[in-house]
Amino acid sequence: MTLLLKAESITKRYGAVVALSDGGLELEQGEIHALLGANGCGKSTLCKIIAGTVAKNSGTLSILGRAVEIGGPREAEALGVALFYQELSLVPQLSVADNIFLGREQRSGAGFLDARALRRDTEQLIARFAEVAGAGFSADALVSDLSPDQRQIVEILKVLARKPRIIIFDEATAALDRNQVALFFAILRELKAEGVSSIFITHRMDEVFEITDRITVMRNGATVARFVTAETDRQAVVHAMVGDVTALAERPAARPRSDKPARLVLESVGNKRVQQVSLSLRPGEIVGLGGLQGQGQSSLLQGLFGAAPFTSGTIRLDGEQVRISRPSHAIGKGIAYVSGDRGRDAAFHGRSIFENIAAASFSKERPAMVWPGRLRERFTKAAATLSTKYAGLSAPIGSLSGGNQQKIFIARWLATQPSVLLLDDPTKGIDLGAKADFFALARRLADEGAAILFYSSEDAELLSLCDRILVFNSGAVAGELEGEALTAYNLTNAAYGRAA
Amino acid sequence: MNRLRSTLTDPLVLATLSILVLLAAGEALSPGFARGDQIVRLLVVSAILGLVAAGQSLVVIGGREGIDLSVGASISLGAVLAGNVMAGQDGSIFLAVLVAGGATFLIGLINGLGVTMLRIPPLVMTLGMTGVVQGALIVISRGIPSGNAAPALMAFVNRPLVFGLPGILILWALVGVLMWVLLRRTRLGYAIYAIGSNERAAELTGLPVRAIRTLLYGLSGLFAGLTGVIVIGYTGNSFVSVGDQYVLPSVIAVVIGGISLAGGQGNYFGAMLGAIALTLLTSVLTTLQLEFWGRQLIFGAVLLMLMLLYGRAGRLRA
Amino acid sequence: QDYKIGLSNGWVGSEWRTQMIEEAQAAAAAWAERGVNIELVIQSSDVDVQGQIGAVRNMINEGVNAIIINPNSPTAFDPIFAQAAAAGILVVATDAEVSSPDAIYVGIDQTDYGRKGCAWLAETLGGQGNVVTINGVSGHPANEMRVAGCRESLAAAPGITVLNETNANWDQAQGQQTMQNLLATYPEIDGVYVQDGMAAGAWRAIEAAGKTADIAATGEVRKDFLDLWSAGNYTSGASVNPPGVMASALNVAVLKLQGKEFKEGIFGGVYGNAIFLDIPFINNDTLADAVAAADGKPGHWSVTDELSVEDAEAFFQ
Amino acid sequence: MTPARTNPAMAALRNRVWLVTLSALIALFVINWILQPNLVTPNVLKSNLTVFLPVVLVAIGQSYVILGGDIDLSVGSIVALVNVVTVSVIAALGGGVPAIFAGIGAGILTGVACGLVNGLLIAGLRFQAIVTTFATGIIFGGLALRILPTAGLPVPAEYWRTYGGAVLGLPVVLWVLILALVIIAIIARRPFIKHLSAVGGLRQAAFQSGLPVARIRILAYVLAGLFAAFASLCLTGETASGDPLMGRLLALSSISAVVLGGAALAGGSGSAFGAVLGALVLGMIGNVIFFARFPFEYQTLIQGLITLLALAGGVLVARR
Ligand SMILES: Nc1ncnc2c1ncn2[C@@H]1O[C@H](COP(=O)(O)OP(=O)(O)OP(=O)(O)O)[C@@H](O)[C@H]1O
Ligand SMILES: Nc1ncnc2c1ncn2[C@@H]1O[C@H](COP(=O)(O)OP(=O)(O)OP(=O)(O)O)[C@@H](O)[C@H]1O
Ligand SMILES: O[C@@H]1[C@@H](O)[C@H](O)OC[C@H]1O
Ligand SMILES: [Mg+2]
Ligand SMILES: [Mg+2]
Repeated sequence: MTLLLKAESITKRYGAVVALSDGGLELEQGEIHALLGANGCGKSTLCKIIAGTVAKNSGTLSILGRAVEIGGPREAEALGVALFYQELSLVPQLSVADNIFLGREQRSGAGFLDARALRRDTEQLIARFAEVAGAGFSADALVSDLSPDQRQIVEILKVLARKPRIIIFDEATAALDRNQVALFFAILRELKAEGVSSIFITHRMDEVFEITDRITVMRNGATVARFVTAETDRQAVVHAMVGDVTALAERPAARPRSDKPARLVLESVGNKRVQQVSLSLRPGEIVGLGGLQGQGQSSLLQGLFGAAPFTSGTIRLDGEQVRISRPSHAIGKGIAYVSGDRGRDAAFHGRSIFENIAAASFSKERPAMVWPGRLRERFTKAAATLSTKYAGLSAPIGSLSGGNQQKIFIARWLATQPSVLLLDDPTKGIDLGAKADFFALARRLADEGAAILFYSSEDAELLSLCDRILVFNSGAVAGELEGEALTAYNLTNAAYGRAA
Repeated sequence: MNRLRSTLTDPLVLATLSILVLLAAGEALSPGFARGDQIVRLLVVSAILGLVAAGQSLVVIGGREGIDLSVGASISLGAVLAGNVMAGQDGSIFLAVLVAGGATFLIGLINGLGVTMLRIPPLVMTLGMTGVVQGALIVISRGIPSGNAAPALMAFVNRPLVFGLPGILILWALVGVLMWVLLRRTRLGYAIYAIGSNERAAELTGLPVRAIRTLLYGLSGLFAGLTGVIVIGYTGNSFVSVGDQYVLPSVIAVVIGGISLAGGQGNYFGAMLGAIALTLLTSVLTTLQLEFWGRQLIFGAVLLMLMLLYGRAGRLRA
Repeated sequence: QDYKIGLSNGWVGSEWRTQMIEEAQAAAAAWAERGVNIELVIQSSDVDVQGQIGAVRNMINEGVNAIIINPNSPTAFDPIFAQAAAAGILVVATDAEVSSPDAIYVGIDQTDYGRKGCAWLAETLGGQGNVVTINGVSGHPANEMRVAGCRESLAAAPGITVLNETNANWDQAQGQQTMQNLLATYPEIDGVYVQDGMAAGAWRAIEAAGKTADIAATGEVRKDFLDLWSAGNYTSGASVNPPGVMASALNVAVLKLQGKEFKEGIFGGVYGNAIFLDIPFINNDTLADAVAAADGKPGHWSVTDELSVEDAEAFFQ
Repeated sequence: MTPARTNPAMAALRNRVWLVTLSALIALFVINWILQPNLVTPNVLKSNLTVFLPVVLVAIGQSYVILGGDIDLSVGSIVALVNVVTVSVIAALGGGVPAIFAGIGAGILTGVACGLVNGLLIAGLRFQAIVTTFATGIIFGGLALRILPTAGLPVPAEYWRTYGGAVLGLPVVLWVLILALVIIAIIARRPFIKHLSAVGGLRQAAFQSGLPVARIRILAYVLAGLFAAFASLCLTGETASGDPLMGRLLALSSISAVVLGGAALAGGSGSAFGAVLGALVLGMIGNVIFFARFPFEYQTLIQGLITLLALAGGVLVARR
């Protein structure tokens, strides 16, 4: 095997924050290499340094044994490096085709844009994803009109279109569903066969063992372990990542169905994307929303929260019919909503962690005046529940890694002590340790009487946390699993059951 | 070292430093420039700019490219209305404030509705509103006397009230405190930063984003109208374009005070210092014996230098 | 004979301009008594030079008999006035002279306006002392002419030192701020030349500094200021640029349209196409009359003066 | 299957907001025609085009800057500076035909240089665009006053006669418009326009995609300077003289024109062609007000109202 890329002793500081203290990575020709580690350990930073978008402070990079200085994304591209950005690098106002070929447009002889070639090449590229990409995915569609998974697909295609020899996929599967992931893996294998090397970052351990050849693990800004995938196991890898094992809680013993009166009852609610959904949720219950991605699960949660209000049906809370046409109504009634799309739905960029936590509590409690000193302790506690890694409440939210930010946004809602918790794929980008904490916390909240609706794009999460699961298809409930029936097999079956 | 660097690049510190440098320059160029009574007079002029900048700050912090270019027209409207209502009578000052503030608050609300409900970009909405208000002013000021400031109002602006300071300075300090309380000690203040920083996230935490933003434009109009009342107290009478000269300076004061035009950042103290720095600069330039074009060149260059110090966007390559 | 006359005003920033148009409208209406019906086509809005050229073009396309214009530039209208003249349209500029040989100017001599103000100042100071000036918009022709006239008068008094020349853009508040800064910088100011409405601002600053008794400064002629002037016992003097200049220009234009010929040798000015109107001057001696004349008028009303039809006839053969 | 996300007709419209501007323009034209029956005669049309052309040209340049997510408040001062440079160079070289060409060349270089200064400050030194171009506008205006303290310096008759005349049977002003349209058509078909949209749409993404972000933004400012220079040369042809205070309203009217033409002020969407239509709409509004013979004291108000309504209407359609 040839050593294609080598990163050694890479360091990177952001002011006082040390993002990387000793980043290292060795990538062989034609392999798929997993880069793993807890939130904030420096994976994205290392990748961006390799792709030229972040400047390192020290350390060396070499390609095929020759030391290289990568001064920007263009230089990286010239060296054959392409990065799938965790936060994506797409321009919302441009079409799918324009985005895929941005900066490397096909030109006619006179240097004009060759629109026909652009369309042809794009259609060739997107054809592979036609089956799994869902409605509205075409060469001319504007990226701003696409769903998160479709955007990830565009980012994948954009990377592929650059025909690189080194591709870094930074959480490329985070928003993809099973089918989409399968197709993506097929492509990874083809690339491998062509001799292209891939670095693959994910927080899903199954994916690591399914597709990668070798594994590099980082912890606290340093590379701490390397494995050959076939010669190791989950336990060992997780151990390297977190120091001591805090594995995902195993599926708990089925709990007796609570006989308390329902906290939340939906009767045939619907809007543009949800049809006639009815369900009932008791205090202490965690109900999962399953099925393929984009079947209306998020829309149901957003409808219930008043962000995309229902246009039909009724909502009852503790027996009383309520009207929820905007989030403030929901918050006032003790409902909380945690979104997985933190950059868009949650982060107050540039503001302090304090303010980021405070927002929901203020809406709930409606104080006229604010005395930050008196709230500090309470918010510190809220942030601590998920062992968030942060410098202090007055540090800006942007100084945290993606995963740690997400913990803050969960803390934001915990601070309101909600009685109904709506979780919309809340663990996106959260590391294993935090995920375990989070699940334990969700359980505890349920045990204390909260009612929880939980949507996750990962079946394993649903299976390990939920008392029962409603399986969605095309905006409607296609089935319900409970008790003994809660198995991965049944869940997959139900999801595909009535799908076209 | 890092702390030192971040202190030195703090907009508030920079604005304060620029003020000291300008004062020193003024004193060096013409001894007596930095005399107490002269500083008080400069502060009076700064206060007028500072009051408009209060509204401008709110609108800019509130985000979504927030900017209010109609403040000039609203100042003129406030001045003309106040002048007409007061007609030189002390007894009518309160009513004048009410009428001027009420009318401009309404205009601001209309701006806000255009920005929030019709989603017109603020720059365009408030620019368009400027034309409408100016037009309306020409219509209403015709035939009606432009009116005079009441003597008590003029004394409030121009004459010492307490500790040798004119009432307007006390008022300005009060506005500074109120703005701080609003932004840092009320839920509304936190909400303003939140909507300025991420509107969708603000909605999802239950904030009435449109109502708040509309209110911000209303407040900007209100501040402009009140500034109009002060302006007529400063100049004695008013004319239809009296507010024009404050429009871009109010934006600049806000920017050199460290309030990012991207929204969700900064505070009113910065804008106050910005207003003082800008007024000082203008006045230092007046005392230079230079041709007009020379003053313009220096003015532009100093603005650019202030931008160089800290009004810069971050590097794309971190 | 009936006429269609275009009035173009390219700046609406002050009541002076409103009064200018209202007086022109009144003058046009008054012609009805003489059996002449005048239809006015008025453009009055904030425009830049090409915007005002656009208005003139529209007037030409509309087929007016004459165009009376308060121009935004002295030179920029040369080509368009040539086209108007070619179409048989009479063009009369007012308030600011124009270089076009195809137009005439009826208004005051802005150079003389400045000359008179500064001559008064020099004389009042007894030819001795320190002077500062506060001028209007730099680069604006009327301003440049006034500045030139003022400099001429001051140069004639060798005992006078000009400490600083500044601009406050014909804006009263800026005039006040500028005066403040000047007072702070130069404790030894004896006299101030300040144009137009800015004078009210400057005087306010002088008053705030408690120097009304020590400083002589030019003034302005709106009623508001006349009242202050007499109440405060200022030492002041003001050249008057009457808003009636456009009405005067209109009267001249109608007579010309009626086929009368101008007398020989009445044209002067920078471009040799100007008929100058008298510049009334108000000083402490004549102030009482001016205050009386302004009695009952609104505060923004400016002392005015306009050429009657009879006076205008004096320019014709 | 699930329904398509947006109605295709509306989606098409969203990408061609200028269609709406065009409809508004046609409507205004018809109203103007009713009020002014001789509108559709060659002379009157040419006369109107002559008036609108400077705003059209400045708006084209402004549209590139805005597409890139920036703004240029200095274009009016650039117009003034180019004008005084052009007339001064012509006068200094004696006013012959070679002097005229030298003057035009100097003017264009001046415009480009001003654009370059803006671009270097804003994209190179990463200054805030609004305040920076406000400051450079003051500087350019100051320089114009330095070069020509007050209006004057007539240009030779060859210059303005040619500008006001015809070539190959068509008015020169029409040729200028055609040339401008050809230039924007060429630019619209270059990769540059996509890159500029990306830079204006999401700067970080454009950078991560390997685009030379600073160079692209600088080029947009240079284009703005260049088109401001073209506008200034036209104005010089129209006014036949120098005026250091020329163009003071052009910055704001060009921005209005760009927005009327369907561009997002935040950047990333819009077109130069839309800006052309937007500028024509602004001009036609002025005409309609003139010919509708409103009382003079209402003219500013009505102009303000119609402009605001047009801006609001354009934005509304663009957003749906
Ligand atoms: N622009 C920045 N400014 C300041 N600190 C930063 C910045 N970007 C990253 N960091 C810090 O650098 C560290 C590494 O972040 P990075 O994004 O590389 O983590 P990661 O391993 O990709 O985490 P995740 O799994 O959550 O995506 C974190 O502590 C983060 O807070
Ligand atoms: N704006 C829209 N208008 C109409 N239909 C839509 C729209 N957005 C999505 N859909 C379709 O409605 C169905 C429900 O999708 P929806 O987005 O509500 O699911 P979701 O769980 O929220 O998925 P996501 O993960 O994309 O947020 C999908 O088939 C989707 O293609
Ligand atoms: O006298 C001034 C006049 O010349 C100008 O044109 O308009 C405003 C007046 O103050
Ligand atoms: Mg990451
Ligand atoms: Mg979803």
